[in-house]
Amino acid sequence: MKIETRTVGDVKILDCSGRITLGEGTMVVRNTVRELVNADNKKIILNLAEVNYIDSSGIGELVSTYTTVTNNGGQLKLLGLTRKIQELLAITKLLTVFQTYEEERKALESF
Amino acid sequence: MKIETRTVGDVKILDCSGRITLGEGTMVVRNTVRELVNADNKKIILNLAEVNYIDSSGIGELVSTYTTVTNNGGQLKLLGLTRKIQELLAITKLLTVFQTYEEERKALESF
Amino acid sequence: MNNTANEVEVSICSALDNLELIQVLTDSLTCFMHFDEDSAHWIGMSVRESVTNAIQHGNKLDVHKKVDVRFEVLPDRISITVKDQGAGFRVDEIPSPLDSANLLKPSGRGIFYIRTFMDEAEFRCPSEGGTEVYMMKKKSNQGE
Amino acid sequence: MNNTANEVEVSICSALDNLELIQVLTDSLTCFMHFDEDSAHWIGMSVRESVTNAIQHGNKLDVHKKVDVRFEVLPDRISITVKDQGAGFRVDEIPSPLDSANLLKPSGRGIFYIRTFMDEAEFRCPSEGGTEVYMMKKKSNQGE
Ligand SMILES: Nc1ncnc2c1ncn2[C@@H]1O[C@H](COP(=O)(O)OP(=O)(O)O)[C@@H](O)[C@H]1O
Ligand SMILES: Nc1ncnc2c1ncn2[C@@H]1O[C@H](COP(=O)(O)OP(=O)(O)O)[C@@H](O)[C@H]1O
Repeated sequence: MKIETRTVGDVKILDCSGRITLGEGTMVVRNTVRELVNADNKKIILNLAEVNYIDSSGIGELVSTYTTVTNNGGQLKLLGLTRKIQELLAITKLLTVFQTYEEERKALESF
Repeated sequence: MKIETRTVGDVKILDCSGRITLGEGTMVVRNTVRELVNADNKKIILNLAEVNYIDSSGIGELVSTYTTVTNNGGQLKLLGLTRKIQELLAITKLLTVFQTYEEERKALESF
Repeated sequence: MNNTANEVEVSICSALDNLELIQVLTDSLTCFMHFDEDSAHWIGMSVRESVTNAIQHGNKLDVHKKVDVRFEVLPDRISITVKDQGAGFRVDEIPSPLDSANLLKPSGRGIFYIRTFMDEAEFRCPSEGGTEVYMMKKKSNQGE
Repeated sequence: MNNTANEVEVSICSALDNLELIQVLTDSLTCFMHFDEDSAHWIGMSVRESVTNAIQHGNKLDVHKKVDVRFEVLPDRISITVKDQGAGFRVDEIPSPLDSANLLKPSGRGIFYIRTFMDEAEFRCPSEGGTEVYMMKKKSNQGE
């Protein structure tokens, strides 16, 4: 699991790739987001287009991330959901919780 | 396992690719060579460069092929041995039996 | 049991690293069986979820406790049984992750996913102790 | 047996198609164990040779007879046992493929290859019948 962070204006885009599964994968997401929130970033986009595997802990980690960012008065957007992540979110009624985008431009404009 | 047969002058070059293992793989070699020998071809090159897996039955099939061709008054040459095939032939003292070549040109000139 | 079935039994110690071993074995079985890519993915994930539960909740990461995974490979289906040496649990007491009170909880979705993606899923507490999860997935007829 | 070893037991019926199942399982184990590519290849081939023998010479392609393959995954080595339900044989009576009289025979090299590529190889006829082949390969220290 790897995350590269980009800055576009006052938005942080986290390009995630690999697996978000229990252990290493979920930890990388948690630590990266926590750091950004601690530095008082309010606008965060998680780009999941290159995440080829996620388990229930990974989905849980997306939820935790959402809570962390929101509790700090920020906004979290999900970008580039794969078909499988989309399905996992849909069947656990989480698509209604997250704001999701297919295009980076649209995600950026949404803040 | 796949074999494509090319003709260069009076020489038949058999470009083998895939696996030569018990069953399908060895059968393809056997049938292809038998057909050529029945049509009285005397000069045959087996190009093994793209053979990524061979088992003891595959090595045995190379020996049978050698016998079939030789008994018909023909000559069989091996081309492009992978490191693994080379090792399998070496430890069963078969490198002394076969004439082997790294370059197609040299194999062709050897007849 | 079918006389011409192939069986694979795996016994691992309860370390999360071994999830990768289970994953590669499951993937090689579904590949050998020519499951379509989606089904293979969901089977792999369901097995991973149940083995994760067995290691974490069942055996509580005690490396001296074993998780036993048994795959039965049949022409038209795969069935998988995951057993641990934990205290067992009652699946009907597990809260639904779809309840609005649970929607934003960071955990509690594994069993729900298993039930969604497998054709059959049963959670048993055998008399000898531990938890036994049984899962089954049929091959679809597409492209067969 | 080591208490923290991982074990994989596979039981297949005696059809040559199942060689692919054994091959993918072996490959996924050696990959999980991070064997170097050459060692992984030779382990896979040795297992394939012994399972081929078990199916062909042992069980004589009778699909109702089983071949049992047991992998023991240890931190520094893998050991594999292959059992069939055949008549057994005496390995010391098997002719050497290196004898000049046998050099051009189309078969008879499998056991020789197994012995060459594995660190240990034993061929036993247990009292309950059949043949049991035990093989072991250590991980080299390179790149560890
Ligand atoms: N093998 C098991 N042994 C004991 N308890 C289990 C086992 N599997 C699941 N559970 C219980 O069921 C709950 C729900 O499991 P699950 O849906 O997989 O979500 P999560 O693992 O994220 O909590 C667990 O929190 C645990 O209390
Ligand atoms: N599992 C087995 N059961 C009975 N006989 C066996 C078994 N394995 C090997 N053999 C005997 O040993 C001989 C040599 O085996 P091997 O070296 O693998 O070469 P091949 O299989 O090509 O004959 C076989 O031909 C067979 O007679």
